[in-house]
Amino acid sequence: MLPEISRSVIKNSLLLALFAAVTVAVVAITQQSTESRIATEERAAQIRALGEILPAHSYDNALLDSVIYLNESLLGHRTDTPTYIASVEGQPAAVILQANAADGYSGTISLLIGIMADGTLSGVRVIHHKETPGLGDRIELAKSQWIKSFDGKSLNNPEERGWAVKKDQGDFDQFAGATITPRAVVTAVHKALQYFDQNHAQLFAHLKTTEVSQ
Amino acid sequence: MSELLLILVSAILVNNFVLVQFLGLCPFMGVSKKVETAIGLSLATTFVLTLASICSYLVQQYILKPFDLEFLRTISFILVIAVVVQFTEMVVNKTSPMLYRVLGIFLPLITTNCIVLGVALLNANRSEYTFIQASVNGFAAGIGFSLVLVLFAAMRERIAIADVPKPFQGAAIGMLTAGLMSLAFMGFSGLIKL
Amino acid sequence: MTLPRITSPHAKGANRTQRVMLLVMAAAVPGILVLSYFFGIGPLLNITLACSFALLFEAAILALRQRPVAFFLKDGSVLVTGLLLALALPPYSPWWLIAVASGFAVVFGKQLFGGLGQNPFNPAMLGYVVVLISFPVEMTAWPAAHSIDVAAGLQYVFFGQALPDGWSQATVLDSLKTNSNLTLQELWDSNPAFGLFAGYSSEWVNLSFLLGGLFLLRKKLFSWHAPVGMLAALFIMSLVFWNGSGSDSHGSPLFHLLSGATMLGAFFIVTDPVSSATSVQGRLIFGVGVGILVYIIRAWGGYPDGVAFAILLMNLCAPTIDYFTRPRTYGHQTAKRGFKTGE
Amino acid sequence: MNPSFRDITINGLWKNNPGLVQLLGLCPLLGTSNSTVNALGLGIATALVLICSNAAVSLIRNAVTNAVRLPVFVMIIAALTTCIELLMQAFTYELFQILGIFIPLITTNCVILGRAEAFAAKNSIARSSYDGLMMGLGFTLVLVAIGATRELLGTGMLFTNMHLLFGSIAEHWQVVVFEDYKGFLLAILPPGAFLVLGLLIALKNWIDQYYAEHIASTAEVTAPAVSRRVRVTGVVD
Amino acid sequence: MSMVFIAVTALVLLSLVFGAILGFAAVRFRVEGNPIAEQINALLPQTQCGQCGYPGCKPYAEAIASGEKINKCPPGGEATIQALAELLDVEPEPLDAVEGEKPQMVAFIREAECIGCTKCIQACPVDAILGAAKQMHTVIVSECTGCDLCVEPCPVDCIDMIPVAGTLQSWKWEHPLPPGTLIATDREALK
Amino acid sequence: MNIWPIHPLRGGVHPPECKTLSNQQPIQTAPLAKQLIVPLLQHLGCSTQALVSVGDDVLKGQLIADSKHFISAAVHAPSSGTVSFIGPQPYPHTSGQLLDAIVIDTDGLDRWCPLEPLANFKEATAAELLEKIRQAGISGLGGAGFPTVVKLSPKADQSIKTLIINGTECEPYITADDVLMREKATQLMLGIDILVHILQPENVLIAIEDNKPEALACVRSALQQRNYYVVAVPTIYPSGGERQLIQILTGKEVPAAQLPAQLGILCQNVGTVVAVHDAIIEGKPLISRITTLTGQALRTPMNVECLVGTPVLELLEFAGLQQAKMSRLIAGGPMMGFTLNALSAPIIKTSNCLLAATAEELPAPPPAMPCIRCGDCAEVCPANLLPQQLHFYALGDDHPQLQAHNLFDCIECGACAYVCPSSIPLVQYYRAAKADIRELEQKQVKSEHAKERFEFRQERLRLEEERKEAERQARAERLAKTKADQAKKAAQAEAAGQQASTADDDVKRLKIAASMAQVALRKAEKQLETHNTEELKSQIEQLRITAEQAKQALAAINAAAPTPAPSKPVDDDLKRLKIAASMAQVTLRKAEKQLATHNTEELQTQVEQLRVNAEQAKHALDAATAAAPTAVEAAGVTEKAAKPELSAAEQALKKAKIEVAMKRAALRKAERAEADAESLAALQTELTQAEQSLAELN
Ligand SMILES: Cc1cc2nc3c(=O)[nH]c(=O)nc-3n(C[C@H](O)[C@H](O)[C@H](O)COP(=O)(O)O)c2cc1C
Ligand SMILES: Cc1cc2nc3c(=O)[nH]c(=O)nc-3n(C[C@H](O)[C@H](O)[C@H](O)COP(=O)(O)O)c2cc1C
Ligand SMILES: Cc1cc2nc3c(=O)[nH]c(=O)nc-3n(C[C@H](O)[C@H](O)[C@H](O)COP(=O)(O)O)c2cc1C
Ligand SMILES: Cc1cc2nc3c(=O)[nH]c(=O)nc-3n(C[C@H](O)[C@H](O)[C@H](O)CO)c2cc1C
Ligand code: SF4
Ligand code: SF4
Ligand code: SF4
Ligand code: SF4
Ligand code: FES
Repeated sequence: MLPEISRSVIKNSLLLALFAAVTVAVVAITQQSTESRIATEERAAQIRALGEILPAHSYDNALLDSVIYLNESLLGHRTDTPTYIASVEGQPAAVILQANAADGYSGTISLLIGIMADGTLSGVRVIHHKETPGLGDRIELAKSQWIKSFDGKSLNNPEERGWAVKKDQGDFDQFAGATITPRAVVTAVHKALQYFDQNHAQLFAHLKTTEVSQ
Repeated sequence: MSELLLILVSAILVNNFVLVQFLGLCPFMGVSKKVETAIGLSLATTFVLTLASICSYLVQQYILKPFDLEFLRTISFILVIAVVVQFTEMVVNKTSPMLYRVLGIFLPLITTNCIVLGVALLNANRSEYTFIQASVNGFAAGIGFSLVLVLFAAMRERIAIADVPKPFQGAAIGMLTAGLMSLAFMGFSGLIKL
Repeated sequence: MTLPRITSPHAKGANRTQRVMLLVMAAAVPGILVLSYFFGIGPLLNITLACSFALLFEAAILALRQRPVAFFLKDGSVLVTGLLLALALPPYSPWWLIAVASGFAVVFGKQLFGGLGQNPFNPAMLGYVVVLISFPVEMTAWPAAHSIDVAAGLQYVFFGQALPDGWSQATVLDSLKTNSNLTLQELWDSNPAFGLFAGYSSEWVNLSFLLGGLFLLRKKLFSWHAPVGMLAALFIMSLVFWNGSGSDSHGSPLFHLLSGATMLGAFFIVTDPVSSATSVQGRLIFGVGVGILVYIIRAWGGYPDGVAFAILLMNLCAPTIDYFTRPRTYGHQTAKRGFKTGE
Repeated sequence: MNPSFRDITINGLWKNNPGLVQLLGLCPLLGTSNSTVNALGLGIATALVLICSNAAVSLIRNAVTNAVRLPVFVMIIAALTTCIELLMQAFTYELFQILGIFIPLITTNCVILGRAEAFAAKNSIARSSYDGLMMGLGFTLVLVAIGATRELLGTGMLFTNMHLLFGSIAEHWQVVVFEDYKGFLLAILPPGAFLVLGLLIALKNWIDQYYAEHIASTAEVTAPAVSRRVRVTGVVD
Repeated sequence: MSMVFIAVTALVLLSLVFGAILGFAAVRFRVEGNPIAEQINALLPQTQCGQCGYPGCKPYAEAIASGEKINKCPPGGEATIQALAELLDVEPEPLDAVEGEKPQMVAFIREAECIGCTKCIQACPVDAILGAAKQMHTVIVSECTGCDLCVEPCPVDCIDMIPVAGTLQSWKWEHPLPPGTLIATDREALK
Repeated sequence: MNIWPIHPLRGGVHPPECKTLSNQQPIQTAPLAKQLIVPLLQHLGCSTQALVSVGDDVLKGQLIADSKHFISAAVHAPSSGTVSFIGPQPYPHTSGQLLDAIVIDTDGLDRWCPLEPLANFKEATAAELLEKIRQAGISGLGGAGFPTVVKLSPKADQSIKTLIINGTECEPYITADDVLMREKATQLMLGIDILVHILQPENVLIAIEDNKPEALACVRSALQQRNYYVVAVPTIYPSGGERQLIQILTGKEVPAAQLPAQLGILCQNVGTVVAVHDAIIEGKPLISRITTLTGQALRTPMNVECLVGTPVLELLEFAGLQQAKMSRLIAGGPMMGFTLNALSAPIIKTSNCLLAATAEELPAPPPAMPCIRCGDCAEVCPANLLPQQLHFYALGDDHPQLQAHNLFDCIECGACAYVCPSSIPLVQYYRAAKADIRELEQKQVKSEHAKERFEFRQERLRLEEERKEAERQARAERLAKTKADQAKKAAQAEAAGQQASTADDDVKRLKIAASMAQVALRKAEKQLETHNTEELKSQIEQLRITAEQAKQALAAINAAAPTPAPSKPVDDDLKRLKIAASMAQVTLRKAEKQLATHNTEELQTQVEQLRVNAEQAKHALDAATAAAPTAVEAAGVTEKAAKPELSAAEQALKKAKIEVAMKRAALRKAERAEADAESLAALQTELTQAEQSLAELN
């Protein structure tokens, strides 16, 4: 009995190992040969995403490398969250913040907010949400143009009072049948602007340090 | 503790792996004609799921991550799963021929039950999961799978003796029923706000 | 002479399925009247449209299935389905919405499973849920009580013209769900529509359905187990999780009993014999399950009211419940329970 | 014993279609069929893996022992899947992002292992690859049919975002079928996937049934089959 | 290249371990025989008539266990197919037989014509025929399975297969029509 | 008067009673029918055999059919006359099938056979009384018609503590027991006294529904000093069902698949008790009963005392049948009765009612609608079943589920179908499903049996083949030997003799081998008991197999040896001719058949030839028969005489064979189940014994 076991053990393990070696080698080689292209694709995709809210011509630095990590309760952060700093010829040009609105209808709404150095919004996009399809999901650009209504707005345009949905006597439209979601988004963007207003010096200070280090 | 509870509720009800995340559907449709067999498969799957979650977590943490081999995730996880399943199969075959008769053809299918690999991969994607959390997630996925499978099987037994129109008999009405189950499970959406 | 061969019993009681269905519809009359008092002809419009569409779909499918059409239409069950669906939809629902809802109810909810008596899910609730998740905009447009402009309503129903401002209003359950900063007192003060405990119109509508339900109970159309189970469970859940009247309140027990579709659900829908559990004990469990799920969905879930989902979810459990609630047969020490069929 | 190529074709595309008849590979079938482009992307990826894995399994079919058969097969499949995954990542990055976990899950697509066990392990390479092709095609067709139906019902449009797969030439392939469509959300939500597949299966059954009846009524009465009686009890002298 | 090397080494080690485990299990937990065939055999009617194309029920059972269709046993009929489908968890199929399902039969030897050749005795798989050479033979009715294997070998064609007669005790109520299926008179009555 | 506490019945319904139709007038006597049809089976149990033959004259009360079987009831002539026919006759059964009966043409004289009344039954022993009840052919008059003596015979481990006299008569329409209690209360009391004397119960309960005040009053007044309880039970159907009545009266439930005797309870119908009285006190067998004739298709509904065997039509006409109005004829009540479609069927011992209903009274059932699971049926089911589930599973032929839902506890009372709003013929579903399940079970048993026989045969054939092979070799050797010996021994007769003895030797040798193997096996087994090792086990296995083989070889050789047939003075020539003739006939027929398909010249001539051959053979045969008619006759007679003997021997042989096979199977099973050595040994010895007896028979 025993010799049979050991024969079986040896035979099977060798067989399995042989196939493992071959298959893994194939995969590893494929990985090696696609690695660099994947990396470029990944970056390109990220740049495309950022480019939607911050046109590529409005900065000249390597945006993806110019990143700092924030953990700000005002922005609804719970972990270190990347913030991209854009510059033109070393001068502050814009920041791209990520903000989380925890008071969506059915969960947190994550936003990417682009703010020019002068405090105007270059664009806002939703990157993740769980709102009701057909109601709250019109904050997506794919479903409605509503999210573009932030373009060009700033902390004082409209007034403090206007940073709310129309139902709350603000300037921003709500959707038919859904107020919670736009209310949450508007508030989150407003808070982001406030944060930028208070902290832009620190944000761009980072630019200086990287410059210096370079 | 509450973290684990959330994982449980999420995996079983809100984001049920079968009805909402579309994992493990083949056995869900294939082994739900009789409750007794469904229970057998549930037990086996839950067992394999938990074990596979644990093993793949270990592989991920102690082999793939340290050596930067994360592209080998799929291949190594599936290897782990296949071995766990095959081993279970042999043991069941020897120790309980009755159970083997019930599960025989489906034990190998657990290997290709997406839910097992799916949970392992999702666990790996959630890099913040601890060992306990990963195992609980695997276990909860198994419970969620078992729950809907058993409910579905009992329901299909009832439908089997109903006067269903001819073209719909069998798989088609099963699929529609699963759709309506999934519809009912949408009632749980929003229960967990993360 | 040839005499027929017929099995015993040769005598036959007087009860008939048609009568059962007619009684259910009759019992809904007080509720319909109260709804019409608040929302004008909206509910009636809903009922007419839903019943017609339901009849139409039923007849079409029966004909396709080559079943006797008139025979089955006469049983009246499809009218009950249409009626209950209509009562669940917001008054003045667009005609196409009603068509989709009743189509789903009758075709997917009932006929594809073999027709009367064989559907595992409650058809009316199925139709309701399908349109609820497909057309949330229309489904959240509940008109405000008494402020009905009938002409505008008709235009909206049939021609899809936009609703005038102030026409629709969040229901009380909605408001409670979306409320984030007012205490209950403030919430109630802020709006006359909130009524005494559960919404001005809601309270009366629920009480009128309760009345109809008690009538059915008296007529022995169903046993008390399912409705009482559901109401008791809802009451207990809302009492246990009653977290005061702050801005994060889940609402008082009385609020839950008299708002939303509670009474309609408890007496007209949970009692649907077809899709519920079989034994008396099973029906009690079924009702309790619905009550608990209604509260969970109302308090913590994404939907303001959970009656429809709770019922579908318990429909899902009904066959399993049946396995565990077989009664003890005469002459047996214990009941045979559980999934095992063999000895 | 060897099935003809014609049989393989008919089996893969219709008679034994993995999606409609074998009911295998349901997870991607339902999970990624909410739009045509997703469906097509995953379908192609799956078909590729299927062809290669069938060929590979057929190649090594005589070299493995029973004990490690399953692990070896899945390892081959997993390796192929990973290669496809890496390639997709390199060339159709965004689609890869959308399809997410379903790409690595091709590994556990029951169709693939099912074909490996049921066909490739018993047949020649040519037949196995062809079977892979046909099964893959059948699977992709069903996937695309569901995807298109759901997209159409859910949004009133077809072929949205095809550029994710075909690059910029496909930017304008989008077709708006219903103007001013409300959008039947159920179709693109999870329940819709089950319902559409259920209806598709019923449709296939109905067609089969119709043809069976049709053929039965036209076909001539065939000669009665010869009894295949066998002598049961041995010794008769 | 080192990456490839590491990858291969890691997985090879892993598979060596797993292969060893499986190899061990393959021997340690080996099972002999095929229990499923026994269970299938228990469901077959044991008529041993060979109409399934196999020499007896047991061989057919073994064939089913290794993938043969379950619808080839005419004596078993729909009931057996149903039971097999249940056991194997497959869809039941309609009976595949030339004549379809037959009523229960029993062999009857017209004794006056029997020449006592014993050919039928040799053919009967269950020893249901009594008799010795050159003497009249009779069928033990309670043992006869109705397989009709004895009919063909009889040189003087003196064996008839007759349907088993129904008795008052074996009479049964037919199943009622399923609800909702109307018979002609019902349609009349409804008008 | 004592009050007996009662308990509620679970479920039940209360259909319109319609009893006043027939209970308004006293019991009438039905006119004597010209022909009485007396079925041989009127009870539950084994059929009887006729003791008279056609043409016999019988007297009223004369025993005309009986059975040796315990569970059976004798049949007596209901009136005097002549037996005119014995064979299939109409029978009161739904199927309308015929059943063997004795037809008596009455002579109108009603002459009794001598009776043996026993006025003072108290002096008789229980056994004597039971014997008299048995001879009187009494079977239950209240329901299933179970032979009363069986119910009354005490079982070793049970004693009857409570005797229930069932006078509930819960079915609508029926009033037979009602009027019986009113008019024969004294006889009823005496009958009860007899039962009490036999059974010595602690309590006697006479249960009567409270809708029969007159019957209650009569019974109460007939009670006198007796300490029996007369219990008025609430009117609800089916309170009269044995199990339900027991629940009402005692609060206990009869365990499923067991008899009330398990609880020390015995239940008898009032009519049965009166029949007992008549049998003991007056010596009269059970030849008549009280039957209710009712329904609106009768002009004068009534109760009649009628003779068993009276055709239904005559009774109905006595009650003024309006055939045109009758839409349904029911034997029994509207809840449990069954429809009759032949008016020529006779009244039997269990016929308590004939209900000739009009279409208005009992309208045709409306077409069934689907079940809506309303649960009304479950509410009224006295057995606490789930009728709707049973119905669904019956629809789907799901036998395991039906059994899990206790289908066989359904008493077919029909309460569920009565209340069902969808008018589903629930009871028919249950009956059909029950019959299916029983049939399948029987099939299963049969196939199990067939399998054993088949396997046994296969084994036998295999051994035979082996033996033949061995013999062939031996013969070859022997041939060589004889050739060598030929020089020395010349006589051929000697060689033949030797051969004969070798056959005998063969058997002997095998016998020895078998017993040797057996001994070795037993030894080894004993050893195994003390030293249980792997090695020994396998050794024993080996031994067992050899023993088995030896035994089987022996059995086979024995079976193969021709059974000694009684030598017959058959004209050999004749027989041969007969065979030749039939062979020729057969070849001819076959050739003709062939001709029909392939019509060629050649074949035709061939057939012609064959035909001539056959003709010739036939002629020869004819001639031979003509020449020796007496021989043939003699042969025929002897054959006839020989046959039963032969078959008896064969039967015994067959039995023995089966026994051996069964024992072998049991042993194999036990071995497989790894039973302990002891029981294995026991089985083994049993097997050997069986085999020995088989060998002896051979
Ligand atoms: C099924 C359902 C889903 C909903 N989903 C959302 C949502 O995604 N976003 C949202 O703001 N409100 C959602 N609501 C909330 C209601 O539409 C709510 O009435 C509205 O947000 C606030 O009411 P108002 O617009 O009348 O102020 C949902 C309600 C229902 C019934
Ligand atoms: C199949 C069967 C077997 C029975 N065997 C016995 C028995 O052995 N001893 C006995 O005292 N009664 C026996 N009975 C009689 C029952 O106890 C009962 O009294 C009888 O069935 C009459 O019941 P009913 O008319 O309700 O149907 C038997 C009845 C049936 C149906
Ligand atoms: C549903 C049902 C109703 C019955 N009703 C009566 C009844 O009313 N009176 C009666 O004597 N027996 C009735 N029986 C028969 C009894 O169960 C029982 O068999 C009988 O009383 C036994 O007595 P026997 O052996 O003397 O006939 C009924 C049986 C059933 C199943
Ligand atoms: C008490 C009672 C309640 C019912 N409730 C419903 C219901 O909620 N929804 C519905 O579609 N049909 C209802 N019906 C009607 C009927 O049962 C239903 O159409 C079947 O589910 C269709 O098979 C009800 C019937 C009764 C008797
Ligand atoms: S056809 Fe059926 S009964 Fe006949 S040998 Fe085959 S399996 Fe046995
Ligand atoms: S007697 Fe004839 S029909 Fe009956 S079992 Fe034997 S061979 Fe078969
Ligand atoms: S009474 Fe009839 S309809 Fe009601 S549950 Fe019973 S069987 Fe079904
Ligand atoms: S017939 Fe059977 S199921 Fe129906 S009520 Fe009577 S006992 Fe219950
Ligand atoms: S594809 Fe089969 S289980 Fe997922």
